[in-house]
Amino acid sequence: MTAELSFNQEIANMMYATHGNPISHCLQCGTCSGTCPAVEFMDYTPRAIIGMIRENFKDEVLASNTYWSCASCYHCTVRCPAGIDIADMMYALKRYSMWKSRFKEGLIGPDFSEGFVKMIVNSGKSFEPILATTYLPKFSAGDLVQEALTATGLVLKGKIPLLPKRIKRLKKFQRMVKRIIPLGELS
Amino acid sequence: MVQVGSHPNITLLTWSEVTKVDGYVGNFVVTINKKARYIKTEDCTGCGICWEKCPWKVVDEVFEVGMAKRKAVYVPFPQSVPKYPVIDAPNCAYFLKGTCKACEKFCPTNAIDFNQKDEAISVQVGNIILATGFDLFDAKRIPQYGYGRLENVYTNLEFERLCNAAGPTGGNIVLRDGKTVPKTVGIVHCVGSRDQNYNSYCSAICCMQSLKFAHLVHERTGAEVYNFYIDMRTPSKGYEEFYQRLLEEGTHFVRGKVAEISDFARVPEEEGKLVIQVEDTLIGKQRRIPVDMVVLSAGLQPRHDAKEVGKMFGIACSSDGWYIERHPKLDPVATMTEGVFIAGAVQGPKDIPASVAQGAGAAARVLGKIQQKEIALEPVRASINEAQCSGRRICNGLCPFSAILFHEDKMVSEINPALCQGRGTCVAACPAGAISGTCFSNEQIPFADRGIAAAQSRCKGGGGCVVVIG
Amino acid sequence: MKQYAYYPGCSLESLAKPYQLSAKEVSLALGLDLREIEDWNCCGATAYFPVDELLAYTLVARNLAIAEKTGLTDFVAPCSACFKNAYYTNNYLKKDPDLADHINFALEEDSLHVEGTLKVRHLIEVVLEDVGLEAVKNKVAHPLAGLKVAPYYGCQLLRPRKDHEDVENPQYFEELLSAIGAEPLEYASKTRCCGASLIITNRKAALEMVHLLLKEAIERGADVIVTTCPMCNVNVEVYQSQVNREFGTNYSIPVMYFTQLMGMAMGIAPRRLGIAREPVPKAQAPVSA
Amino acid sequence: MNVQKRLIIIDDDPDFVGGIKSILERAEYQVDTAYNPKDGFQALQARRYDLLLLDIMMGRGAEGIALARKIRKDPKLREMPVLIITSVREQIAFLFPGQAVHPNFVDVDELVEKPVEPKLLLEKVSALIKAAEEKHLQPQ
Repeated sequence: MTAELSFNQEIANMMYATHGNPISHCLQCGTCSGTCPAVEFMDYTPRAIIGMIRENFKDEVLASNTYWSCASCYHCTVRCPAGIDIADMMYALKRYSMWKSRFKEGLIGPDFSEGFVKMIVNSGKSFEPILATTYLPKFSAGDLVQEALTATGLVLKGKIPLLPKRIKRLKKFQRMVKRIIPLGELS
Repeated sequence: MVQVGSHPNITLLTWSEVTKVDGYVGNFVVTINKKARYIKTEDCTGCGICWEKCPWKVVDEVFEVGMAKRKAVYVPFPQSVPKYPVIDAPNCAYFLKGTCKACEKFCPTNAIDFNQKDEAISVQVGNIILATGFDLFDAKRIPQYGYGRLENVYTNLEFERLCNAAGPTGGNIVLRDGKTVPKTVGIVHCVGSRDQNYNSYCSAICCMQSLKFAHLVHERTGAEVYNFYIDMRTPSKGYEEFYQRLLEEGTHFVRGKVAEISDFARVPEEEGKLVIQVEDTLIGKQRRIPVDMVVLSAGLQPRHDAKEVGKMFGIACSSDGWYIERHPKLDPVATMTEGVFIAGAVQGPKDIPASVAQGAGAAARVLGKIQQKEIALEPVRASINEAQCSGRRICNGLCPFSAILFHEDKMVSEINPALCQGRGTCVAACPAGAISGTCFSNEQIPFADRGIAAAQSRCKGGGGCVVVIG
Repeated sequence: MKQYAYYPGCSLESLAKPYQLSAKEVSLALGLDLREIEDWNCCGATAYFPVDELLAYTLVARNLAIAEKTGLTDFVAPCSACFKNAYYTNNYLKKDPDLADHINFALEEDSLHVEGTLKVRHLIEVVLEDVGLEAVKNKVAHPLAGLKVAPYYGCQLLRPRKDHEDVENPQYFEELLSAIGAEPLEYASKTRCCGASLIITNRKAALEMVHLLLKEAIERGADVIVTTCPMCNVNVEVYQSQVNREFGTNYSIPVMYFTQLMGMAMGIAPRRLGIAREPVPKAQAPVSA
Repeated sequence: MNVQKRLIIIDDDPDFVGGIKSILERAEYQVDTAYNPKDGFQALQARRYDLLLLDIMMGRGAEGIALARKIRKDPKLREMPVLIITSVREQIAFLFPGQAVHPNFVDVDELVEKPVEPKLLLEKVSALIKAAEEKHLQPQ
């Protein structure tokens, strides 16, 4: 019986704290996908993803770029007639795929999230310019030039300071993080 | 309706409101406020000269949904029964400024009476049927559909007037400018229905209504019609066949709940159009469909005052606000209050045939009761032992059917068995233990428990059983 | 002067410096005392939740705890993403004692404790609710008459709250703009996402989203797009040239923070509002402050 | 004859749960399962278990730790031995690369990392149950 735990239930278990298992209430009406501003860049629409989760198409869901293309704008969430927090479900899928290292090849999203978290754990603050340049290798040549031009322009305009900031009580902050994620020796 | 108006055994009170209901089945006393009509109905012939001559025009927000005007003296719609008009005092020149009286001057039978006052009457009746209908969902509550903001977005009621030969456009389906015939029309189903953000139930009539609209648009304008639906629900006789006909007529059926309607064009084809953004769930793609006109099939909802009215008649509303029937399957016409029946959309969303059927059912139930001359009540009733009653009146306010009355002289409460429905709240609440329920006395309950246990031990869980105790 | 625990967020220290400057100037002029909380950290934005939501809440909770320590009652964020994270974490902490307990265990490392008692608010809400439109009107020295403004709410200022007034067609930004004499335009895209969180991870999608926002604002005749969030502002402003390259357009429209526009109307010198540091010049703005 | 020992696994990974459940059942243990911390805690309150096998990364994040802390504070559950079986290091390895799961994040009895050898698993389980029983007997 245990091995038959459906993908639907697995995702519900990721969302148990805030939402229980709302995916089951989906009417497949497509309000989410009709609303989504990023839908044309997704392999499957959000509605289709919900349908696929319910019908246990785990491999196909995980291999799609849909959940990593979600912009977290929550427009689907507020409109959903079945009360499903679809944006939150996308986060659950992202976590699932990160923890299991199962996501579509060539996506920037997982690396970006990794880098973002690492940066915060290391400094307590986020700093966009560093992030952007970190992912430059993943951009195509054209994008790269454009991004570099924009960044240089911003530095020249005085918008970006050249050095990132750090919080003062960084050591304590990091020990705080380690109480949540039990990795690394406690210093 | 005309027959009803002229039947000798039917007294029709329009422009009237029930303010109080006392008594019980066979013996209700209903107090009614007959609002001043300013027309002597005994003299009025309904000739219509008054509203022809009245110089004051008022936007008709009710029957014409704001799309046309009526006079300050008017009948709500041409076929209304009875035929007498009413003067709309807040909009009448005489009541506002003290002059005019055009209607009075022209009335051939001197039926106008500006001095009429509201009149409270009370009637004694044996049974009551409530058929107060529904309210339309306010489409403005869904701002992303643009109703009230985007000109050519219509509600179903507005479109209904647009199609009507006696309506503001004489039955021509045109845009708000009054002349342009739309080339494409989008009809949006489930507006405010099947949606936890608004009403979570299905409004039952919108699918067929939307199909009818699509058919009328085809027939009168030849326009392309897009119907946007979640599920197509055509469960009654002949309805599926109508759906088939629409499919043959070439209506586009897009399966998907409309996300938003916008007047902003992204591409040249969208210029000057309303753009319906939706996922076509059968294709799995977001589509933007430019149309000239949008019709929103707004759902049904309980009357805004259903709760207060229900309270007056001793009946309860479900969580959605519809009146609760005695039993959803076995007794969908009666209510928990003996002698009060419901018919039509007060009970829940339903279409015309179903409302007519229920109305006939309710009438038959009342006739049956009249015929019987006496009524059989459910045996489960509460009664008060006068000797034990301490007269503290704790039970008095608890009864939802107002079945408990108090004798000031004897300082004891008494239960009217005709009103009591055996709910037992009072039995549990009485600190003196003076109230007992028939069949539920302390002595009887252990036996009943044993009976249930025995029944359970034999039960194979097949369902469909009814266990009757007592 | 009412004091507020002010949480600027990372962007206001780098890309959105003009927001920081103008927010401080305008608040001061309106009688709002924004006290920046000490040693705050990043709130996790949108990129943290995919890794560990619990950790994301902890990050936000640290800021809330620092703010609670000041004894002030209101936590104010000018960034919509920070606001949304703080608002929800605060609610979760109140609703879920186990979560609060676990997070407080972690916060002990920094001698902090969080209760979830603060009122979390966005800066524009504070301006509207605590100052009020009348008081704003009274402060206006140079009404921005004739300035056509596209009011851009963005996403996380409004959503996913459902209990809030009108999430689909809010009007308060328009009312604020009218109060400073500007002319708010009907802007259908006003609550559409700008795609800021995708600009690095899914550039094409984000540029398309920016493209549509710009297209509507310009076609409706806007002189300027006004924002309430550093992410939106930077995204819509900075990527205009890339949108032009991608879509063959020729868009050039200034993008300003609502605080900058208010500051101009109130007669504060542009330099002090961080104006003229933007990549897209404000030359079109017909204001002679 | 020994009374059969009853264990509970709280882990969100159905494949892993399925695997160790069958190993444990073959070793004559009675095994219950829960796939999220909430259901898990409810199960723990509903009946007595001789051992808990607990995962770390569940739901919103490292919720196993929150649960372990909650159990250690509960006077009724405090005595129950807990075996943490986790792949947290792999799941978010990038955060502190190369570093171990730090052992004293919460007072638990034992921690092993996935994938776990069946033999080792059974050894740890029986040792923990035995130790708990001895500890329980000592004060009397």
